[in-house]
Amino acid sequence: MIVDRLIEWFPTSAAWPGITFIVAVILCAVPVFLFIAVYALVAIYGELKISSFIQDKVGPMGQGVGLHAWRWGLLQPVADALKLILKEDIIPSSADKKLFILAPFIVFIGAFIAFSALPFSQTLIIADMNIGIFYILAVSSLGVIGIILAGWSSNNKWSLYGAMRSAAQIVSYEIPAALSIVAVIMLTSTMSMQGIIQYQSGLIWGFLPNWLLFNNPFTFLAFFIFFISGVAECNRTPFDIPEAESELVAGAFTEYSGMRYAFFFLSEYANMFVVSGVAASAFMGGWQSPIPGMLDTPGWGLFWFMSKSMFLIFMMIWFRWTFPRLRVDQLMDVCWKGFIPISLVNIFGVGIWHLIVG
Amino acid sequence: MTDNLEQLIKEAVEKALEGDIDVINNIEDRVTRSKAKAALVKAKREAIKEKNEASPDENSNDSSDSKKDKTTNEHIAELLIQQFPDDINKELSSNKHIQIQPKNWLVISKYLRDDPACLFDSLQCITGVDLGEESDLEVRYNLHSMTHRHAVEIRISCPRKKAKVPSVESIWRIGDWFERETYDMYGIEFEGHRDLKRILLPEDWEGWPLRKDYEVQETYHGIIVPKVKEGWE
Amino acid sequence: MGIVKGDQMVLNIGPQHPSTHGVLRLKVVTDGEIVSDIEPIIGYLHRCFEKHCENSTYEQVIPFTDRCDYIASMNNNFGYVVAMEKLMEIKVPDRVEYIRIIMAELNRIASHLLALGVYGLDVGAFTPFLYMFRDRERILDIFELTCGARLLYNYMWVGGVSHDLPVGFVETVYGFLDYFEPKLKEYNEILTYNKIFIERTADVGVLPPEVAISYGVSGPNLRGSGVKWDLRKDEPYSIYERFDFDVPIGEGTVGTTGDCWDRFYVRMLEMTESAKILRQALKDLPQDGDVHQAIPKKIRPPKGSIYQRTESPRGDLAYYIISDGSPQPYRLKMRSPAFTALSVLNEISRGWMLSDVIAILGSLDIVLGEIDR
Amino acid sequence: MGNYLRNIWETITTMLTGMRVTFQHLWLIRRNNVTLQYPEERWPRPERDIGFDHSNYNVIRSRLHVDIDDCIGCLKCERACPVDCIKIDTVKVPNRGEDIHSIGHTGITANGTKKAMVVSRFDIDMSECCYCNLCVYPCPEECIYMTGGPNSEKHEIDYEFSQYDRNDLIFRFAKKVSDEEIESATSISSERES
Repeated sequence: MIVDRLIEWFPTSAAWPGITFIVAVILCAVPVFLFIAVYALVAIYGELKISSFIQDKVGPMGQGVGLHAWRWGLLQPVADALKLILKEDIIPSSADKKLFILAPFIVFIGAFIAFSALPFSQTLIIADMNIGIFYILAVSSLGVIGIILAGWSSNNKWSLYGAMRSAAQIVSYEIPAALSIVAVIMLTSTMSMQGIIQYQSGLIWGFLPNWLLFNNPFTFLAFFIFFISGVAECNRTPFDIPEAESELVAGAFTEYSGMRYAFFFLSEYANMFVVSGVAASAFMGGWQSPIPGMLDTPGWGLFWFMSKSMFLIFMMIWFRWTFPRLRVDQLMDVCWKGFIPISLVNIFGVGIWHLIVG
Repeated sequence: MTDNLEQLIKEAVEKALEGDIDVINNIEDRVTRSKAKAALVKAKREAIKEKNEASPDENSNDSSDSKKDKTTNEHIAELLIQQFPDDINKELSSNKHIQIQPKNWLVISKYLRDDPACLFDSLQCITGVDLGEESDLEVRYNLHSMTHRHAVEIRISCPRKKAKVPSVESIWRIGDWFERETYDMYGIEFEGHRDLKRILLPEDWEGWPLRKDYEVQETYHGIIVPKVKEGWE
Repeated sequence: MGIVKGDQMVLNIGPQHPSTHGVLRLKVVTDGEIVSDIEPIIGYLHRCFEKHCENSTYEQVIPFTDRCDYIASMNNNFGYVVAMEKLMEIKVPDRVEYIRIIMAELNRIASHLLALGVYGLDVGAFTPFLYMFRDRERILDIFELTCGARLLYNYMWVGGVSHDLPVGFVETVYGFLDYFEPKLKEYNEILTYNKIFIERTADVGVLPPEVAISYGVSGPNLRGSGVKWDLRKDEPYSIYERFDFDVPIGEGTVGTTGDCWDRFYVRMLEMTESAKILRQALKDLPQDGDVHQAIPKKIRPPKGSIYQRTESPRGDLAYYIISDGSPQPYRLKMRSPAFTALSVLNEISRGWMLSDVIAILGSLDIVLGEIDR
Repeated sequence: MGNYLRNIWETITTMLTGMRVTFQHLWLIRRNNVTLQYPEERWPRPERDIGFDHSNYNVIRSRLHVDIDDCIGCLKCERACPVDCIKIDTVKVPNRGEDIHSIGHTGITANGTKKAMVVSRFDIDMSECCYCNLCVYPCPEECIYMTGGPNSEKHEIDYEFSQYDRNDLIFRFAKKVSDEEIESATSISSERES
């Protein structure tokens, strides 16, 4: 939406035909980057506080003299970001320099360009493509290449282990995620994100909002499969084997420090938001307000979308501080023997249910 | 040498307890005589304490325990003497331990583990001892049986220069690490051990630390080995 | 999972590693994820404890025994002191015996709490570690109340204890026990019966009983394999025969007997047993009796040797003391239970994956201070 | 197939119980918060009955302190220390129990024993000390104790004595008097006598 409107405002001048298009893209990319940066700070603060509350601690608090961490530790994430930026950026001597430098950017790009299809509200969407959800799934698998590059180029056995594990994990968890999205598309018969959300308006059985979560028991199952394989894609517990603290120290990111590590950190949180955003809009009605009549202006739409995504991110943080970690082969069993068969049956089930209930 | 000294004192004290005191008086060496006297006083005090302490269970448990121990050690010693008459030297073994020649210790230990009467299936501890400046080294094995729940201590002494004792690693798996530690500290060669090398100290450390005549080496890979804490007078 | 021969890679789970419970280096020969051989290399924390003891008097040895197994230092003192009193035939007043039992059992709970918490950390669950440390702090406060120190106490001396109990000690310990018992149910809910935890630990690193006995393994690791052997019951020292408590052994409720889950669960049950002993000891703790009365002014034990075993939270902790009548020990050997537990690591973790090796190492609950002495 | 479904069901139920426990902690954070905001809230001194009886005093193993006026230089604490971190030098006093004002030496200790030695140097290296409290026990004058020891009214608990330089951790308790002065003080009085 924004890209088309921007192109209308800047007519393509004859001299440089593509210049307006590039200007328009830059004008969209910068706000998305700012949004990711601000959202990451909020998410890091949320993680610090929620994990501390779960563990009977109070987390970062900020009394005392000086910039400390202000009140309730609000400045703690800013302090972390500054620390990472100012820290010395070491490149191991035996590392493969070019790949080592390239890896964090590929991982970040994987998460960053997926934002362009996320429906923030009725009007606020960067590019409302008619293959929106397909595009997001395709692009988010780009991150794996970055992690493998990072693991291989830092020339250290531990990162190699981490890279191989994450390659196996993310690639195999793409399949159940895609299959559960297939179940959604079968119902909404459109792949554009706005179309999927429009399908979910209105009420079902009188009081329940017509989210895909409720209107079909099989899509209810598809939501959980999609969400949990999304957690696996962001390498979060209980699937955080690539950077398992107690075994591989920090997995593929062991050799990184300073700004590069900040990029990995940022892309992990960006990935989390992409997964929650897609899950919220595909299954929980995106910017639809739960009460169909009221509060569905674009402004409120943004509020609903953000609150649903933030709730799912809260769930991810909650998972992280409760569950132990799966072993690599158990992780593969869960995916290949658990999620994929169920999501296949699911697709079949959605069709039958739709046929009968209509 | 110190062992039979201790033997001498023990007999003297027992005789003195029965009444004829001059056995202690005619020990020539002044030091041993004073030690014998001290042991006598202790034994007397012990006897008095036993008498006036009415509570039977403490004491009987203690004495029966040592009685039981005595019988276990004695009992096992007799068993072993029937099987291997020339290897056990009876006179040195006391109620607390059995003294064995190192020659075919491997066969004896296999017997100790497999014989239904002993069934010592767990080797509790191997302790290396340096008996004195010039006297020989000694290896003490504490064995324990999980089924019979009884324990025995076996001592093997070997000359200081070429200290060789057959390794029991093939019989009790833990012998592997215990023997490596005893080798590390005392330099006792255990023949037949899989890979006898130091376990606690770095491989190329010279000297055997727990021997009484051990001098710390000056430097290790160029790093000065600090002997006494200087530097902050 | 048989042993797969491919091109092997030697991986150093090096002296600096988040889950080696101290300074231990594991030379692991792996093929991909599957481990075919492990050689533990120890000695990084060797402080020549035995040579040190030969140059210090019998009283001065006690602070060193603290520092061997720094997580259960009360039980280390207890082992040394029981051996010395048997060597010198000192009869200790009842009040001191009860104080020692209370301190040893409190220290056993604290040591097990650390072992289980860190084991949760090795398997990936971060929160139970912090819950268990929060409860362990309460025990450390009790120790600070009595002997002023929180980790290395030097509390039990030969013939008595260094400080008498403070006023209001019994109520504090009762308060702790009432606070602690419901917490065990919480640990079980969050970790023991968690399906992922069971998946990670059941049938992993199975230690058959005869291998355990041949490797001299003892304590919760041996009981996890189903062998009912507890020194407090089978060879009672001090006044353990006055308390009735049972000895939990692994029955393979989840996987086969002797796997990591059994060793974990045996420690969990042992904490309830220690709480039971504590309640009985607190009930009939004699009020009168001076704790310094039986402490000899000058410790000069008679010539002779003693091998005395006690039950430390990690297994059979034994002291072999040879004295030649002088105030300094002629030879003092400490048989450390974690030393034998580590030696069995190679046998039981062949063919398992890399993350299992970390889980098995955690379930053996080793402390490097005690292994390297 | 049954086993497969039971596995799934078990996973779900145990996951939910685990999450219930963590949510309870999240919800009741105000009640069971254990954090101590260190610089503002100090470690509470364990409430303990400071009896007058020597063995029942308040025991906090923090920093060693020596009342040098009561010290008679018997070197018992130096011998009792397992890590030899106490160094004492003494000089013989010509006549016992006499004050020598030039070097601030008091002849009689608090317990009334006459001093035969001037303690010219009494250093404890707190970076070496292993806080085992073995030196406090044999002292006849009870002049060496850990702050928080028997005379704890004089000292607040002091567990923040870290320094930037390791040599500052060597606490010198002897009077700040140079050796020559001590020599001259102890020798003059002996000449006067002879």
